[in-house]
Amino acid sequence: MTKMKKNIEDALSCVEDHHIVMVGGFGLIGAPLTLIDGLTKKDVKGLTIISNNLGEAGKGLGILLTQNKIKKAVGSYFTSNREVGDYYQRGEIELQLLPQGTLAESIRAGGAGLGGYYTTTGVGTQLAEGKEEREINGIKYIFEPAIRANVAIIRAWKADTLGNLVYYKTARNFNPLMATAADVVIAEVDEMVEPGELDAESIVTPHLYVDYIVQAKQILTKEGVVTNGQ
Amino acid sequence: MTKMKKNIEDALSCVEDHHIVMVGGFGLIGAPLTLIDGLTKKDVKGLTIISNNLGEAGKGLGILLTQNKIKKAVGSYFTSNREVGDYYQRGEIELQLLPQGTLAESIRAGGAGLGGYYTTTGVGTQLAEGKEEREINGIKYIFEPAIRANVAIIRAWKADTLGNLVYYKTARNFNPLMATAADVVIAEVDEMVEPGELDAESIVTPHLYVDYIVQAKQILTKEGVVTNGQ
Amino acid sequence: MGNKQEMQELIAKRAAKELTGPCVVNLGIGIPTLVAKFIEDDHVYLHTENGLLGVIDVEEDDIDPNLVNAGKLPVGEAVGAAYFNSAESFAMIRGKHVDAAILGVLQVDQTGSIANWAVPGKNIMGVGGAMDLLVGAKKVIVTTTHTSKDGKSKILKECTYPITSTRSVDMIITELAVFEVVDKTLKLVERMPGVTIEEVREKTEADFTE
Amino acid sequence: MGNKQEMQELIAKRAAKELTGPCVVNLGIGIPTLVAKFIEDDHVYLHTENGLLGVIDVEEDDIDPNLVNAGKLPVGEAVGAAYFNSAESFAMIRGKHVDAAILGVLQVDQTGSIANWAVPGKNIMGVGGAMDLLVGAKKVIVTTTHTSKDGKSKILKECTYPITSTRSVDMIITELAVFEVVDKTLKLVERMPGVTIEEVREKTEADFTE
Repeated sequence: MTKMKKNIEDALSCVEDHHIVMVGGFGLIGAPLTLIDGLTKKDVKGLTIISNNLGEAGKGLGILLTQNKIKKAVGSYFTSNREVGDYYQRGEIELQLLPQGTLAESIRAGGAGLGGYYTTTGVGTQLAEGKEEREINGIKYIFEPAIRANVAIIRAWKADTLGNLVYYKTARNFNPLMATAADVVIAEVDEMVEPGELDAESIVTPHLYVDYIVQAKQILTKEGVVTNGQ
Repeated sequence: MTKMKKNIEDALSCVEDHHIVMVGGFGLIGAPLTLIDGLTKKDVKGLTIISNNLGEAGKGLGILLTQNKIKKAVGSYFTSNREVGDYYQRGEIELQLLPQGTLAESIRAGGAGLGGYYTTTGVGTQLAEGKEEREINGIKYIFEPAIRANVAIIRAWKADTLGNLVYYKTARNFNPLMATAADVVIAEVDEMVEPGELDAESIVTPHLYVDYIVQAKQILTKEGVVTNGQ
Repeated sequence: MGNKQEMQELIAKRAAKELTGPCVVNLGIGIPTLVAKFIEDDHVYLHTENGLLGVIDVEEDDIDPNLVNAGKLPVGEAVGAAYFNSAESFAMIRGKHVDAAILGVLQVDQTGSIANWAVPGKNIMGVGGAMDLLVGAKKVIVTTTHTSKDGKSKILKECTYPITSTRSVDMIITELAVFEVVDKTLKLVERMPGVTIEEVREKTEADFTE
Repeated sequence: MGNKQEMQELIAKRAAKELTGPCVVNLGIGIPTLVAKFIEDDHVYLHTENGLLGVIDVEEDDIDPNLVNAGKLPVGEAVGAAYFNSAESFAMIRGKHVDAAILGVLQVDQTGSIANWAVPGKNIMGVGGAMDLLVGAKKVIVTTTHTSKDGKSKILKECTYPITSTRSVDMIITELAVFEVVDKTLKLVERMPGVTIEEVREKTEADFTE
């Protein structure tokens, strides 16, 4: 048994119009560039994208933006793609801005079966407007609901055929969280290994979270994004 | 610089009367037996112990119980020590029972600076009595507050001198969570190594959580608890 | 029915048939633990809430005191296993990442509610992971002897002990019969070999359809 | 005051003096990032919120595109470093496990409130980890040029941009002076070499004590 899918298109067949899609990565670092590329080639519309950034101008999720496939984006730092502002000004995209820690924690809560939680982050700021405030033991918190998605596309370093994952340095970021919080989870990885080759104590994402694995073909290098042979 | 303390008594000097103390372990597995032994030798009273179990009869935290040092216990499964029931019947200990997942999650929330969270676990049961119920997206949840402690005593497998920790198999359990949720964290470990010897990708508890490290002298073996050296 | 061990193994064996991989299953203490040895599908992965996905049996010589299941019994580590902390483990459970839980009960009733953590009049001392598994496991299968030691039905019209969850279980497997819970009613779907419908009726307090 | 780089380095150098180990420090984008090269204490450990404790400088030849800081600039991995996911990283921050954060600002006011994430009239597009660091870091040090490009004071009576937190920062370091924030008031504790009190007064809109 293997969760490996040879065909990117096939792996992405679960993504439908108006779906909520989580996309791992901090900018391009740890982003599932191959799967994002697959989405740019797929006929799909009205997506809600949950991701820290919307890529960069013309790169990563930035391409999906210019293809008008994104209805709404939930993230913490859209500033990294200057085109997002233009789309927002023209009313062509809806944005939900969350503090980065709240974005991460809400995704974790979604994966952990929680309804939401109280955080100190953002209390008394513009980003707390409309949010329930509550004092617990003399400290003010705001309520943040859990976040889930229909599909999560993430990037890992190595996977075994069961679906256990480990990550590479700061390319870990949101990926292990998103792996827990979607109905279908697709991981693109640099390297496939056999079960037992990953240390049981060091596996970051146990296989029960992962539905499909694909081979990464788009790689982030010093020189930018490079596409590896088929 | 090292966080290593040679003397158990010295390391435990931060524990004061009426403190809340978190104690790692699932029964005796992964419990900081050396530090617990240190507490049995320390003149301290009125402790609130947060731990999944209160050890076993006459073992681990079970000794602290019979020394009447425990005012209250917060845990999920006191049944593993039959003496707890006797103390409870005589009104000599206060008990707070939480589902195991709620105990773990509340400790994590305490360490993560959250005020509390909404969980489905326990809704509609006796353990939900007196707890706020709230419907979020059509699902019923109850509110659970975060838990913190004055001191956490935990057990790890290896530590480097900076205080980075890794754990051993199912002795991990509550230990990494408690490492995040107390004002002072003391870890007893089987092995000390130099910084750099633990893989940066596999460190479970980064050093910023750990205040002191002591050498484990009481070891759980097939034949029971054995005291090494000294 | 033969001796206690045979009865338990009969139940465990039948429960094992429900497990077809790939799936992740959490086994409770008692009869559920016995289920492991009857699982035939290699792609059934056992989860234990104290922090391991990939539980297997262990030989006496290989016992490691720090490698145990939720019942604190020694277990082994499967190829491809992973360890995690208690919060992550229960995040898996509550977050509906565990496909099935097989649990023992004190009582189960005709709506599929179970009681398996407290007895009225006794100190309420332990709950462990029972409530988490009930709200989180996608499918819950109860394995239990049909009657208690004093011969009374454990499948009741209504639980008299404190319930573990408002969620109904999906299936009840005893040494006499298998029930499915459909829309909070019991349906008898199978009788064990040699068991008559009369015997099931006689020993079951709960209402059920056939 | 010399050129921009000298001014920034002067501020960064002074900020570095505040860091005595052992401590864990998070450095923001801009001048705060420069602080790293002036830290003399070996027991100052740098945390970056994208998932690394143990940030060090990296040589051009050793750049790894997947090893970056929160500003997405290439960094190196210290001996004894650890990686973690974004939720764990912000749990460290919000949970008050990070001893100090050094941050840039758009504005800071005489109560110690800062604004560093949004400008009125422009799209509100990015906040990143700014709000988390403000609520969580045990000590917050602001490093900023004393005035904006058009010569206006950045240390105001009251922030006119959206604030980042209701929490006051602890210290403000500019190319002219160092202020401590005590009970929501500014106290001038130091002037940079050659800076007169008159110059500080002239270029500071906020009220402060000496």
